[in-house]
Amino acid sequence: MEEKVICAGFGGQGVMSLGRLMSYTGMHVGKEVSWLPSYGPEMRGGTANCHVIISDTLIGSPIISHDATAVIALNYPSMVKFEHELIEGGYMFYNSSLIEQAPERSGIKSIGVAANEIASEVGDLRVANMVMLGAYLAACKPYSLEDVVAALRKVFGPGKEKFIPLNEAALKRGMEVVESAAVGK
Amino acid sequence: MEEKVICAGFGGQGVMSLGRLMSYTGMHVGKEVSWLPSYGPEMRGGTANCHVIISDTLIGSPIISHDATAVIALNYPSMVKFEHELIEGGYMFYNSSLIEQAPERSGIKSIGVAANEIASEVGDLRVANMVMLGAYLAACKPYSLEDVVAALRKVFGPGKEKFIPLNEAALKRGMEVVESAAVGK
Amino acid sequence: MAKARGNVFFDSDRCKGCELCTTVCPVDILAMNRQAINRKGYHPAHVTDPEKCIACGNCALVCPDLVISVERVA
Amino acid sequence: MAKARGNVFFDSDRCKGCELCTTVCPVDILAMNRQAINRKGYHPAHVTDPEKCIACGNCALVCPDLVISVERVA
Amino acid sequence: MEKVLMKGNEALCAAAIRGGCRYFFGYPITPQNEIPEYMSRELPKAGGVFLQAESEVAAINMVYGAAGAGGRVMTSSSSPGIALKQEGISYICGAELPCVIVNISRGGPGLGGIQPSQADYFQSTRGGGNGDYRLLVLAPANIQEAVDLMTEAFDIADYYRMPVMILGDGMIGQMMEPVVFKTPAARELPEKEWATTGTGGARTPNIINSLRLDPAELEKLNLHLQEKYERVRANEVRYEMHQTDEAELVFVAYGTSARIVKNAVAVMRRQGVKAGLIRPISLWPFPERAFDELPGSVRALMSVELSQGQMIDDVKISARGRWPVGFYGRSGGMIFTQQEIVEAGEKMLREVSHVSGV
Amino acid sequence: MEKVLMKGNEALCAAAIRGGCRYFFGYPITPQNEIPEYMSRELPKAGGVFLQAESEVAAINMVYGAAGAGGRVMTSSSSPGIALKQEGISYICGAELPCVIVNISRGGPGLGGIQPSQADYFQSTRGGGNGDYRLLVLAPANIQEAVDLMTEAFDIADYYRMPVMILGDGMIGQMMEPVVFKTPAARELPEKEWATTGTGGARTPNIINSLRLDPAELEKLNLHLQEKYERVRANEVRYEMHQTDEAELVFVAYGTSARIVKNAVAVMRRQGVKAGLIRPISLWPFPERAFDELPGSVRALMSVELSQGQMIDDVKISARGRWPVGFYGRSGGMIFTQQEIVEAGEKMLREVSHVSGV
Amino acid sequence: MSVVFEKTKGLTDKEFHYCPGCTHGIIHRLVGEVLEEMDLLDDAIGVAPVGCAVLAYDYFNCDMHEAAHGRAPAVATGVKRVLPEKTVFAYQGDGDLASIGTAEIVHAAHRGEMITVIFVNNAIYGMTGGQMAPTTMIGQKTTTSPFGRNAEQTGSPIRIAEMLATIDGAGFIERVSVHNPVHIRKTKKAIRTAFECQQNRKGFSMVEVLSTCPTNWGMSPIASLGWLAENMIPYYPLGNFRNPDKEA
Amino acid sequence: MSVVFEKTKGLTDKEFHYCPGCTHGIIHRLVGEVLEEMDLLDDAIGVAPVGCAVLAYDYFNCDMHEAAHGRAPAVATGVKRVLPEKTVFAYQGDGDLASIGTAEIVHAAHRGEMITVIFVNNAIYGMTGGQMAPTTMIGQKTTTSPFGRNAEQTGSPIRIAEMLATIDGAGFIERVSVHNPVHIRKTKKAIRTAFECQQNRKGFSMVEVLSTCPTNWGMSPIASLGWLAENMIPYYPLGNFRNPDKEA
Ligand SMILES: Cc1ncc(C[n+]2csc(CCOP(=O)(O)OP(=O)(O)O)c2C)c(N)n1
Ligand SMILES: Cc1ncc(C[n+]2csc(CCOP(=O)(O)OP(=O)(O)O)c2C)c(N)n1
Ligand code: SF4
Ligand code: SF4
Ligand code: SF4
Ligand code: SF4
Ligand code: SF4
Ligand code: SF4
Ligand SMILES: [Mg+2]
Ligand SMILES: [Mg+2]
Repeated sequence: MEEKVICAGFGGQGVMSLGRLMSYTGMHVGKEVSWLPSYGPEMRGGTANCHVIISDTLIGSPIISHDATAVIALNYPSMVKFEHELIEGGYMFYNSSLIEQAPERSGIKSIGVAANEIASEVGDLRVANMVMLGAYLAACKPYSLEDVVAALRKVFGPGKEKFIPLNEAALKRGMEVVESAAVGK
Repeated sequence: MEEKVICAGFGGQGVMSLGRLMSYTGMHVGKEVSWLPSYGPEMRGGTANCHVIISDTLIGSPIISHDATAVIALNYPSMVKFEHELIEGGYMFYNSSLIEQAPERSGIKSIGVAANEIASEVGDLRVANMVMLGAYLAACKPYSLEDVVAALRKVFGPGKEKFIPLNEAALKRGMEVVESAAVGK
Repeated sequence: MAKARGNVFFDSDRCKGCELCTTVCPVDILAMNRQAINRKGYHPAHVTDPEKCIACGNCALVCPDLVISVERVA
Repeated sequence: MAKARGNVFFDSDRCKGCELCTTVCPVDILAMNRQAINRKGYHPAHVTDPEKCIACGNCALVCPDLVISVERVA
Repeated sequence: MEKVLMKGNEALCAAAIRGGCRYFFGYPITPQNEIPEYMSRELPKAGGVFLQAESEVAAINMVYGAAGAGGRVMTSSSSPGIALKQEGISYICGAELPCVIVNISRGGPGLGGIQPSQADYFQSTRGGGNGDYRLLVLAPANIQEAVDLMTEAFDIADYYRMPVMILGDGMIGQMMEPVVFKTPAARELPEKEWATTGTGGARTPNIINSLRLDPAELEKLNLHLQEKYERVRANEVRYEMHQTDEAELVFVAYGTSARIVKNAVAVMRRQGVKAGLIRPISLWPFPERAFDELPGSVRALMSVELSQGQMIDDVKISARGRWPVGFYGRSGGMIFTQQEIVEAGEKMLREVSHVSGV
Repeated sequence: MEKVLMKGNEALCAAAIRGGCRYFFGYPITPQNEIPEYMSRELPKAGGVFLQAESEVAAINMVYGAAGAGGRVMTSSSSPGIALKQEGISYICGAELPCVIVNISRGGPGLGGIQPSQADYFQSTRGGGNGDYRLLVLAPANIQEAVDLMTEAFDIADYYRMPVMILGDGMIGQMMEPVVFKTPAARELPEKEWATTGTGGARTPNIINSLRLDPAELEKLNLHLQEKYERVRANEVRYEMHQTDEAELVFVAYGTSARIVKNAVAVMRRQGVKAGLIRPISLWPFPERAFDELPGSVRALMSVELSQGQMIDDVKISARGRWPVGFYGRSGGMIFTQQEIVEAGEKMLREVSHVSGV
Repeated sequence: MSVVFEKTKGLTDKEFHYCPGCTHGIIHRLVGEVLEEMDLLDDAIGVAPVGCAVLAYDYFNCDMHEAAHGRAPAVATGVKRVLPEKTVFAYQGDGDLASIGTAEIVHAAHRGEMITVIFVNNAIYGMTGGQMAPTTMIGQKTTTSPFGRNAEQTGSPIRIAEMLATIDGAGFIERVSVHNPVHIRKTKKAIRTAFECQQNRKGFSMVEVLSTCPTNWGMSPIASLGWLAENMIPYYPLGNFRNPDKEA
Repeated sequence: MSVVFEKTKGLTDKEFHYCPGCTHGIIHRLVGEVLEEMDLLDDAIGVAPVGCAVLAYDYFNCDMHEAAHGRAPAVATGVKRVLPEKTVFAYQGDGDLASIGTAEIVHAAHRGEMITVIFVNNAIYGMTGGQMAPTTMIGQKTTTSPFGRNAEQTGSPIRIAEMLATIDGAGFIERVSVHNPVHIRKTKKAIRTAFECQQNRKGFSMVEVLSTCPTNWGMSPIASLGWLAENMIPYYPLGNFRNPDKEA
C-alpha cells in the first residue's frame, strides 16, 4: 500500500495540519510516512500545499510528481493546479462549498464535499479540513477512523481533549459523504 | 653555466636594482634569466633582497635555496643571513665598508669590497652597488663589462646617458678589487 | 471652480482584495465586491456610487497592484 | 615642590632609531648615539646629559618600542 | 524511546541541542530557515545563545570566535550562503577549531532556485576556501539519520578539532518523518586546554591562529593537518552497501537521491536486473574502500546525483578503471523519479554489454 | 617585438590592457598587489577605470555589474580573497557573464602565509560557490606564458560568456623574466546584445540574472551551461607533453612547479632514468586526453604539486587505473628542489618495480 | 476629460507577485512613474535585490541587473563605472541593505557613487518568512525574535538614513513613508529629487521608504499601514537628511 | 625613588615587528597598560586584525584570537557571547575596520555588543604596501591612488567615529591621536573609559586612534607625526562622540 496525497488550499484552511495529521496517524499505525510542504515564492499568494506519503515500504522521494493517488483541494486554484498530478483513477476530493465546477480531467474519481457547510453544521468552520479527511478516509482507507482519532488525541494532549468530539464528528460527516454518495464522473 | 646570486642589503642601498641590472644584462646577452624579490614581512625592517638566476638553460625555480653560487651582501645582517645559502666554493661578496668581520663560514670564497669608500671616491655613494657588481663580474664572469654597460645604456635611455661614465667607473673599480686582490679567507 | 467629477476603472483581475483603496476615498464610494471573485480568487474592489467620484486619485495612489486608473470628466 | 630629578634607562637593543624620543624631551637631553650600533643595526637613542632629566616620562611615552623606562629619584 | 514526527530542519536542531550545541550564529536563507527559527526559540531555554548575524560572513566568523572560546557552536545556511562562509571555514580549519556547519542546499549556480539540489558536493568536499583543508562531510538520507549524525557531530568535531558539515537538501530540511532521539555513546574528549577563555592567571596565554609567516612553520601545520585527516580517513568513513551482492550494476548515490535509487533498485531486482547501491554517508572521507568490497559480478557503476555530476569524480577515483562509470542526474530542483533511474540503469547495462560484445 | 624584463604581476596587467581590459575592481592582498597598483596607474591612461573596492566581495560584484554592462573587466586577488569571491563567481557563471579573474595564490589554509603555493587547485577547478558551474582555469608556468594567456583571456571569456581564471602563485606574480608581447589572432566575437546598456528605446529590456524560481527553468539553464562546458572541453584543453617519449615515469605538474619538474626530468634523463612530464596548462578543462597519448613504456605517474595533493584527483581520474599514481608535494610556501623530485620519482619507480615483482 | 491616473510605462504589464496590500507595489509604481516622467527609461539600468523584490527585474520597464543579496550597490557601481552617462538605480530591502549589504551601501555613499538607491524598510525579512532585521522594532515578534526583539541581546534598530548622512559622498538622503496618499506623494517627490541628484552628479542618493509587510507582521494590509505610522515613524523620523542643494 | 615609567605587564617581551617610529607600538603599549592597570589581563581575550598589527597576538599578554581581515568584531562577538563575563577587545586598522569590515563594525555597534575596539586609523593600508584606504586624505598619494586621492573618483575620506555615533548601541566612541605626549595621555584615558564602558555593560565601545605609517607615507617618523597633526586632525576632529554617562 502506498498513498500519495497532495493537500492544498488557501492559507488558513488548515491544509498543512491536515497533511500533518495524516502522516502522524500513519506513523502511529506503523507505516512509513513523509510530509513535505511546498516552500517557495508561491507561498506568497497565501496558498499552501503539502505532499503526504503513507506507505508499507521505505519512501523514496517525498515529492509527489504526477503520481498522486489522491488530491484534497480546499479551493479552486488548488484543484486546477493539482488535478494533473493525479494518476489515472486517482481521487480528487474537492471542497464543493468553494468550488463550483468539478474537475475537468477525466479518468479520475472526483468527489465533491461541501466541507464548509458541513463544518458549519458540525459547529466550527475550522474543521472543514477534517470533513475532507473523513471523505478521504472513507474512499481510500489508509487506516481507520479510530486510528485518526487516537492520533488526534496524542496531538491534542489532555489540554485539548475537549476538541476531540468536534473533530470526530467532522471526520464522520466527511466519511458519510463518500459512503452515501455515488462516486462521480 | 648557471649563476645563482642573492643580492641583499638595507633598503636604499640599491640591491633590488642591482639584481635587476644583472638579470637585464643576462637577457641582453641571450641567457635565460629570472629575478625574484623577497616579499613579506621581513620587508618591514627595511632590509631587502632578491634572487637572480642567469643560465644557459631553462630556469626551474627562481628561488635560490642552499644553492647560491654567489651572495652580494651590502650590510652585515644580510651577510649573516645568506652565507648559509651558498654552495661549497660559492662566492661571498661583502661590503667591507659596513661589515667589519668576514663571514664565519669556511669553504666559501669571501671577497670584501669597500664599496662605500670606493663609491665615494668615484663620486657618488649611490653607486656602491655598482662597485659590488664589478667585483662579482670579475670573479664570476657571467658576461663582460661591456655587456653590463650596454644594458645600462638601454635602461637609462638617452635622458640618463650622462650617468653611464660614473657607473662604468664604479664597475671597473669593483672589478679591480678582485683582479688585484687575493681571493678568500 | 466647480467640483471635479471622475471615473474610476478597475483592472479587476489584478486586484488582490487588500482593501487599501477603500480606506482613502474622501467620498467613501469604494468597497469590496463580495459578489464577485476574480481570476486570482479574490473579491475585487469596486465603486459603489460612481457618480460621487471627485477624481482625487487617492485610490489609485494607494493601490499596490496597479488595478485602478482614474480620469476626470469635469 | 623641588624640581624632580629622574633616571632614564634604555633597553638599547630594542631601539629602532626612530628619533621620536628626541623631540619630546623638555630639557633636550636625548639624542641618537652615532657612535653605537645596536643588535638591529641602528644607532640607538641615549641621554646626553643625565643630570638634567626631570623624570617627565615624555620620552618613554612616545617611544613605540618599549626601549625607555624612567624613574624619579627626587 | 518515543517516535516523533518532525521536520528535518527542526529535528536537526533538537539533535544538535542534545549533542551539546549551545551557540548558534546564522543568517536566514531558504530552505533552512526553520533552523535559526527553532534555535531562536529553543537555545535560550537550554541556556544557550542564539544570534542572528548580519551576514553569513559574520556568522562564520562568530562561529570562529565562539569555537575558539571553547563553545559548542553551530551555524547553518544554504548554498550561496555557504559560498560566503568559505574564507571563514578555511580559517577555522587552519586554527583547528571544532564546529558544526549545516548546508541545506538548493539549486544553483548563483541565486539559482530554492528547490532541493545536490550541486554543492564540490563546495562541501573540496571547499572553496584556500589551502589544503578538509571538512568531515556527512550526508543523511532521512531524518532519523540526520538526527543520529547530528547528535554525534559535536563530539566528532571536538575529537578532531575540525568542522563537521551536515549536508542535506531542501527535502531533508523541509520534510517531516518519524524520528527517535537516541543517546549515542559519548566519545572521550580531552579538555579544551587550547581555548581562549582568559588565562585566569593560571597559564600562559592561548592563541587561536592560522597565520604562519614562516613557510617551514606553515608546512608543519599542513603536515599536522594531513596527519589528522589520515586519522579521519581511517576511522570515520561511513557508507551503506545495499543489495550489492551479485550485483551487475551498482549505483552510487547519497542523501535523498539514495532513497529514490533504493526504490529503483527494488524495481530492477523485481524485474530481474541485479542492481545495487553504494550509499556514501561520509562524503569526505569518501568511502573508497566500499568499492573494493564489490563482488566480481559488477559490470558497471553509475553515479546518480541531483546535479550535473560532481560526486562522479570520487566514484571514478574509487573505481580506478575497474568498471565503467556512468552518470544520471537532474538539476535545478528537478527530482528524478525511480523510473528514470531504472531506465538510465538499464540503458547503461545495455551499453556495457554492447561494448564488451556480449 | 622587443623583449622586456617584467615582473609577473605587472606583465599580466600590461597583457590584460592589450587584451582589451578597461575595467578593474580589486582589493589589495599580497602577493598580487602590483596588479591593482599597476592598474591604478595605467588603466586611466588607456581610457579605462580602476576602482579599489571596499572588499573582495564588493569587487567581484562590481565585476558582475560591469560585465553585465558590457565592459571588459577583470579582478585579481590571492587565496583567501578568492574564497570571498566564490558567491559572486557563481552568480557570474549563472548569469553567463565574461570576465577575467586572477589568483596569485599563497599558502593556506586560513590566513596561512604569503609565500607561493598551489593549494588553490580545488578552489579554482571545483569552485566553492554553489551549483554546477565551471571556470576556464589557465595556469602559466612562466611570465611569457602568463602574458600570452592573459592577452587572449578576454576574448575567450567573451566567446563563451564565462569567467577565465589565471592561476599563478607568488613566484609568477613576483618574479621578473623577459617577455615579448605578441598580438594573438583575435576571435570573432558576436556583439554583446545581451548587455544592460540601457534600451535606448530601441529594444526590449535586457535582464542579467541567475535566478530561476521554476526548477524546470533552472534545469534548462544548467543543461545549457553544461552544453557550453562541453564545447569548452572540446576546444580549450591546453597542455604540454615534455619528454614523454619512451618514458617510464611521467610527472604531472603545472605552473611554476612544472619548471622545477622539467629540470628534474633533465637530471633523471641524464642519469638514464626515462622520466617525462605532462604539464596541464588548462586546469579546467583538465587535459585528460594527454594521458591517452602516453606511450606503453609508462609504468607510473606522479602528481607533483605545491600542496598536499589536489590535482592528483584529476590525475587519478585521467589515469583510470592504468598506472599507479604517486604524489610529491611541499606546502605552506616551501618549494621543492629538483633534487627532491628526482628522489621522489626514483623512489616511486623502485616501488612500482617491487610491486610488479620485477 | 483628462487622465488623473493611469498605469505608468515605467512598469511592464506583469502582475506583481507581492502579497495582497504589500506596499512594495506602491513603491515600484512610484519609481516607474518617476523614470517615465523624467524620460529615463531608455537610459536606465536598474539593479534588483535579493528579497521580496527579487523579481523587480520583471517589473521595471528598463534594462535590469539582478544582484547577489546585499550587493546591489556594488553591482550598480560596476554598471555605472562602465556607463557613467546612464542612470543607474538599485532597489533594496532592509535585510539586503541594512544587514548583509552594510559595507556595500556605506561605501557606495562614501565614494559618492552616482547611483540612486530605493531602500524599502519594512522592519523585517519578508521573502524568507519574517525573520528579524536590524530595523526590526524593539518588542516586535519575528520568527527569529520569537519573544520580541530585545535591545539587551540584539541592540536597538539601526537608522540607516541618519548613519549614511554622516558621509560626505552622500548627496541626497531622505526618509519617507507610503502609509497614506499624502506621504505617497511626498515619496514620489523624494524619488524624483534623488534621480535628479544623480543626473546633476551631486553624489550618491538614497530614499529610505518605510513600507509594510502584512504577511509577516501578521496583520491586515490596513492594520499594517496603521502600525507603520504608529510604531515606525516615531522611531524612524521622516525627513531630509542630506540635500545636494544645501551642500552646493 | 619611584618608577615613572616601566614596561607594562600587559605586553609580552617580544619585540615589535613594526617599522621604526610606527605608532602602532605606542597604541599597543597603552592598551597593555590599561589592561594591566584595570587588572584585566587574566580575564581578557583580545582579537588581532589582519593588517600590520596581525601579530598583535604575540604582543598582548593575554589570551588572543586572530581574526580574518575585517572580521575582528564578529570574532569578538563570538567570544563574548560564550564568555559574557570576560573582557573582550579587538584591535583593528582602517583597512580592516573601515573598508572590508564595515558591516561587522557597524553591526557590533548596532547590537550594542559589549566589546571594546581599538581602531588604528593611519589613512593607509600599511601591511600590504601602502594602498589607499577609505580614510586616505584627499590628494594623498598611495600605491593605488598614484595621482593622489581624488574625491571625484573615490569620494572623500570616511569618518568612522561620526558614523558609528549615530548608532544607539554605541556606548562610547572617541577619536584621539598619539602624535605627542599630551595626546598620548588622552588616548590612554579614552582607552580606559572604553574598557570601563564594557565592564559596566553600557554597550559597544570604540576608540579611534589617529596613527602614523612612516614607511608608506614616505616620511620620517618625526615628519609623520607632524603630517598627522596638520592633515589628519583637521579632517578627523578629535573628541568624544558618544559617552555612556551622557546616555545613562
Ligand atoms: C547570501 C544570501 N543570504 C541569504 C539569502 C536569503 N535571503 C533572501 S531574501 C532575504 C532577506 C530579504 O529581506 P529584505 O531585504 O528586508 O527584503 P524584503 O523581503 O523584506 O523586501 C534573505 C536573507 C540569500 N538569497 N543569499
Ligand atoms: C580577505 C583578505 N583580503 C585582503 C588581505 C590583505 N591585507 C592584509 S592587511 C590589509 C590591509 C591592512 O590595512 P589596515 O587595516 O589599515 O592596517 P595597517 O596595516 O595600516 O595597520 C590587507 C588588505 C587579507 N589578508 N585578507
Ligand atoms: S478617485 Fe478619489 S474619489 Fe474617486 S474613487 Fe478614487 S479615491 Fe474615491
Ligand atoms: S487597493 Fe488595489 S488591490 Fe487592493 S483592494 Fe483596492 S483595487 Fe484591489
Ligand atoms: S623623562 Fe623627560 S626629561 Fe627625562 S629624558 Fe625623558 S623626556 Fe627628557
Ligand atoms: S623613541 Fe624609542 S625606538 Fe625611537 S629612537 Fe627613541 S628609544 Fe629608540
Ligand atoms: S512577504 Fe511581506 S514584504 Fe514580501 S511580498 Fe509579502 S507582504 Fe510584501
Ligand atoms: S607599514 Fe606603516 S603601519 Fe605598518 S608597521 Fe610600518 S609604519 Fe607601521
Ligand atoms: Mg525587509
Ligand atoms: Mg591602516
